[in-house]
Amino acid sequence: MKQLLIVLEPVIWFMFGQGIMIGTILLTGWLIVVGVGVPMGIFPADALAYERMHMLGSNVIGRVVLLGLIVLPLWKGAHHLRSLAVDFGGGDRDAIVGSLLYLIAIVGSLLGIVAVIRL
Amino acid sequence: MSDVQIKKFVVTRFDPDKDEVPRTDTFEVPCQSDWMVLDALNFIKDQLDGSLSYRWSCRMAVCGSCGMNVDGAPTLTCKSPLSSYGDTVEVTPLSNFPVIRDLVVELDGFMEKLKAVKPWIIRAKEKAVEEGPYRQSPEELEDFKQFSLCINCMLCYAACPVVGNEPDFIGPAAIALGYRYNLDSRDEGASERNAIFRGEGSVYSCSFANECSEVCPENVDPAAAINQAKLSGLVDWAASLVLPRGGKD
Amino acid sequence: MARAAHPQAMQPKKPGTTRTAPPKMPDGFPGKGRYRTYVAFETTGLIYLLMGFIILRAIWQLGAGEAGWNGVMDAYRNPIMIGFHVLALVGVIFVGVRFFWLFPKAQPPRIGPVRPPPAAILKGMLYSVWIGTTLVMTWVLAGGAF
Amino acid sequence: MVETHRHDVVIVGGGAAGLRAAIAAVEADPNITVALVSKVYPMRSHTVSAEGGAAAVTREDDSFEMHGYDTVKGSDFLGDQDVIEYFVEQAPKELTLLEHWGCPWSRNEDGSVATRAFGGMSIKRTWYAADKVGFHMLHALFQHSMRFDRIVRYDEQFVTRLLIDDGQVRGVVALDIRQGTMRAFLGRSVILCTGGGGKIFPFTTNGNIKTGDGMALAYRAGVALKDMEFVQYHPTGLPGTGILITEATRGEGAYLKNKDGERFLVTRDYGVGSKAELGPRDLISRAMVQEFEAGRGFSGSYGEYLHLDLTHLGEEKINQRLPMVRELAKVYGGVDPVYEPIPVRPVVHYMMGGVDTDIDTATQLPGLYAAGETACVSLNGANRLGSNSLTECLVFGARSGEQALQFSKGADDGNERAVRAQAEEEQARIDQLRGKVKGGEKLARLRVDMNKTLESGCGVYRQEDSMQQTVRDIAQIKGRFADLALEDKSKVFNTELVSALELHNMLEIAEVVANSAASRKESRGAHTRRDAPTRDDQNCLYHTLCFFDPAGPRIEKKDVTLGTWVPEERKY
Ligand SMILES: Cc1cc2nc3c(=O)[nH]c(=O)nc-3n(C[C@H](O)[C@H](O)[C@H](O)COP(=O)(O)OP(=O)(O)OC[C@H]3O[C@@H](n4cnc5c(N)ncnc54)[C@H](O)[C@@H]3O)c2cc1C
Ligand code: SF4
Ligand code: F3S
Ligand code: FES
Repeated sequence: MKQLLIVLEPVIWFMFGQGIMIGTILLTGWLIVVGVGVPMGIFPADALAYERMHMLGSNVIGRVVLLGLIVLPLWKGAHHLRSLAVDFGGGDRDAIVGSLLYLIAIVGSLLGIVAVIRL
Repeated sequence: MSDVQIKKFVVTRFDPDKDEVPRTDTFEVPCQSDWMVLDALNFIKDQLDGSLSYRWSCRMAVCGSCGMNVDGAPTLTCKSPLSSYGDTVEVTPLSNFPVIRDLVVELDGFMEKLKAVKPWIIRAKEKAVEEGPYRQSPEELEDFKQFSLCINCMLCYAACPVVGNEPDFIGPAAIALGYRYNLDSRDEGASERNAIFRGEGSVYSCSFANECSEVCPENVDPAAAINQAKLSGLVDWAASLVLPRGGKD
Repeated sequence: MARAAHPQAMQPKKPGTTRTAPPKMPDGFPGKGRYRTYVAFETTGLIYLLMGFIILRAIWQLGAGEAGWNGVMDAYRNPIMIGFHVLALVGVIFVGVRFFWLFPKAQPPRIGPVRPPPAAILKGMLYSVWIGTTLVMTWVLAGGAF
Repeated sequence: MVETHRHDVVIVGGGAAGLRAAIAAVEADPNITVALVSKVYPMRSHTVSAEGGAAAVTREDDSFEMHGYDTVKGSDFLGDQDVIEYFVEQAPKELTLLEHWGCPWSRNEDGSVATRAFGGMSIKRTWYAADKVGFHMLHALFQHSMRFDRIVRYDEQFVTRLLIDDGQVRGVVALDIRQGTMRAFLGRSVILCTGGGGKIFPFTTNGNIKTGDGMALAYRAGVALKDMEFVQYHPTGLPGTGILITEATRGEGAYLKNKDGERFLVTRDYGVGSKAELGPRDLISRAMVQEFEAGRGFSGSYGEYLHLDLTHLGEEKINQRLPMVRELAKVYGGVDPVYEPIPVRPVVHYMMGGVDTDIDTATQLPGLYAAGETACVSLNGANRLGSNSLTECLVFGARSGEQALQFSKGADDGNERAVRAQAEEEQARIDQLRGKVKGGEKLARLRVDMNKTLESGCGVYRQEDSMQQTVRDIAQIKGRFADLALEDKSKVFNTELVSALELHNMLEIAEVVANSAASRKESRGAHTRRDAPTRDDQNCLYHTLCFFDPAGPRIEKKDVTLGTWVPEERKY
């Protein structure tokens, strides 16, 4: 397990890096509108009406953006939580904690792929 | 002479033959206004308690031996003016290191880590002396110069949270020094070292806390080196998947 | 008092010949000074992980049909959910600011023959992309186009 | 029980000389191992503090003949000319090797190694890596040495005695500072690379570890110390700390000025001629003292000083070529040299003398070699030229490694039982000294007294009565050493014990310095007597040898090797 993690480390770090960079860039707009703006009534609710969202999301660009919005934060999250666990004395449990967190990210990413394909 | 001010020094003491755990001693020191923290320790050793143990030599911030925690922060004591501290100064051994005695910490762990990154020029074929020096442009020198300025003072190790929790972590200074050779135009060992950097406890263990660079007295910026090495490690790894490994052995 | 570090931290492979006092974590870790910022930075990992799943659920429901999506929208109007999203927004901006501050120095002086632009320009580019993308996304999502 | 370690060659000291010797030995024979025994981790060695540069003939318009002549003249004709010829020929090769090993030498635009001007050198031939030359050289050497598993490092081991049996050196015994016990390092040859001993003086550029240990070790073992009266004062140290402001500042064009803002080296005749600030160190230091005496110095809380003015060099050049000087001046001198002149005064810097060796670095004791500042191979004579000594560490460090290895191949292991017994004896001696409460003398007190008397007797200017006074003082302080009281009884990392052993060594060489100085009845190089102001080639063209004798130091003379260059008046 530990060995596998070590071998995959560069890829994991790459995903993490993209999560922190592209993930952050994408999340900001999403949160402003979908997370805060529309629910609080700052933007009109029909902007996010089903028809319109489906139209926006189901083209190629839309699918890619949405996939990024799902997958990238997962990796940034999983990796940072792993670091956090190490920083709080989890150096010895790192292989298990890390594997679990990445497993979560992998499952989430696979589901994310299915989700955007289903659109 | 310059003005004298009495300051209180609370110093960690530990003698493995006598003490179960570290304790503290307090000394009152008449400090001159232009003194560094190290001068006060030397005063204690010469005048108040000859049994206080710590390392020092050059007193000009270049030998790297006098690192300690002063008021909790990793500090080069010969370069830190007392005027920037209050009336009570707390001196403890560097964090993240086992303590041998008083303010003296274990360095052999670092020496092993340093050796592990192969901090020397690696070449397929060494150049003969008769052929004279390599050519290296000032720009090529600039590429790695900063990372070669490390005095091995260990402040970065004392500041990094990962060092304290992951014993295998090679750590800031050693990685910066290994990476310095990767950037050196005379070196051909980058892929060999990158393989080490991708290994256990290496660059990807760093979580970019950046504390190493914050405390570094020589502005080496080891955090930069480590995080650059992550990217080159990745590029190198990807390349090795595409192209079969050649030229290394 | 500083907390204990891993007992093997900075210990050589073969332990030294005399008994040592165990290593301690850096003073002020995790709650003080710059460490607090750093720990907060890592803790945003939780926000990101949750956001990943929250958005996954939303898109899943979007694919499930109108009822599903409207359910999502209703849930988002819950004050707890709004609170979390506000927190997430703050967290995301914090991550961006800290990371873009650190990003330039993580670029090797050269990648092959290519040299990345100087730190200031790089930073400018990052912020432009960030702000630009956010504006475009906001505009598109909030109904500005199509 | 004393732990023993056996290797082919034992090297004491991990500075430039020791590391170079170790690398030379293991490169010469793939089957041998070397013990590198040092009282500090090698990268802490004081080589690390050297700022200015290392000399070697590099440019088209330079020649071995010119470098040789500069060195001979700088030495006030006391350097051995065969040694000097060998040195200048080897120098370029050694610096090139270091370049191949990764030393980040500063460069010209075309990618070749850059050179700068230095005091007493007639042409730009000093290689540099900004103004952290010693630091970069030491770390390059140290890191390069790590690739050889056969260089076995023993860090923080304080060598206290040479092990000698049957007229031959058999190894050394050292205090393991961490454990507080003794270890014997046995080898068929031993190289001393322990650096200088500037700490015998109060005001010095030298670090805390420069206590002349190797000189004392050899001296007590019956090997002569040579030319110990020649102690170099560097013109530009920061008042108070003694931290060095490198001569490279003047190499880059800085001026020395007195209180009246006058470049006295130009306006007055101090024998440096058109070289002005780039004259040799002995002449400039004396000129500065004369300025003080004429009342043209500034006075400050640490005594008199003069100004080293870099302001006309401009910020860019200072940042690029002299970044460390700027940092040192700011942190330790409280001035930013870009805008203000740096206060400086002459400061004890380097010991020309040392363990007497021949051109092969061999001492009189079979199997014992010495190199670096601790040795006196007679390259530097009565005055060392700046930037020759780092190169010396490489050239003669390498030579000592090869020679010691040769010797070791032809020698036998000797009687291990006998040397073990000596090591046990040494253990008993150290155990007695540790935490010794009898007596009332304080370590720091003795050190201060020693420092004071040396400065008054063996400073820039000397004369008979004060030198004799110093000789008597040192003898008396040596007596008081027996009454030393120590507080620290612990075994583990007892730095007080180490300091006591260092003081013991310093007193030994201080006595040699004072006695050697008193015995030379002329002025030459760094040895300047008010009561004998001229050089006397008729009677005094000799090396001073000082031998250990229970009755007190014994002085003998040794011929200087002359050659191409005939002694002439030293005028610039
Ligand atoms: C501030 C300064 C600036 C200088 N600048 C220049 C310059 O620009 N150019 C130039 O050419 N020269 C310069 N010099 C001189 C030059 O740096 C030294 O002469 C040279 O570095 C000496 O090297 P070394 O290897 O002989 O000794 P060091 O580097 O002093 O090393 C001595 C070694 O011996 C070990 N040791 C000592 N005693 C013991 C013991 N009892 N047991 C075990 N180990 C022991 C120490 O641990 C250390 O490793 C400068 C010197 C100083 C002080
Ligand atoms: S990187 Fe900086 S802090 Fe770390 S050991 Fe080197 S000089 Fe010290
Ligand atoms: S503090 Fe530690 S986590 Fe990385 S950036 Fe520096 S090594
Ligand atoms: S004493 Fe050398 S770095 Fe402080």
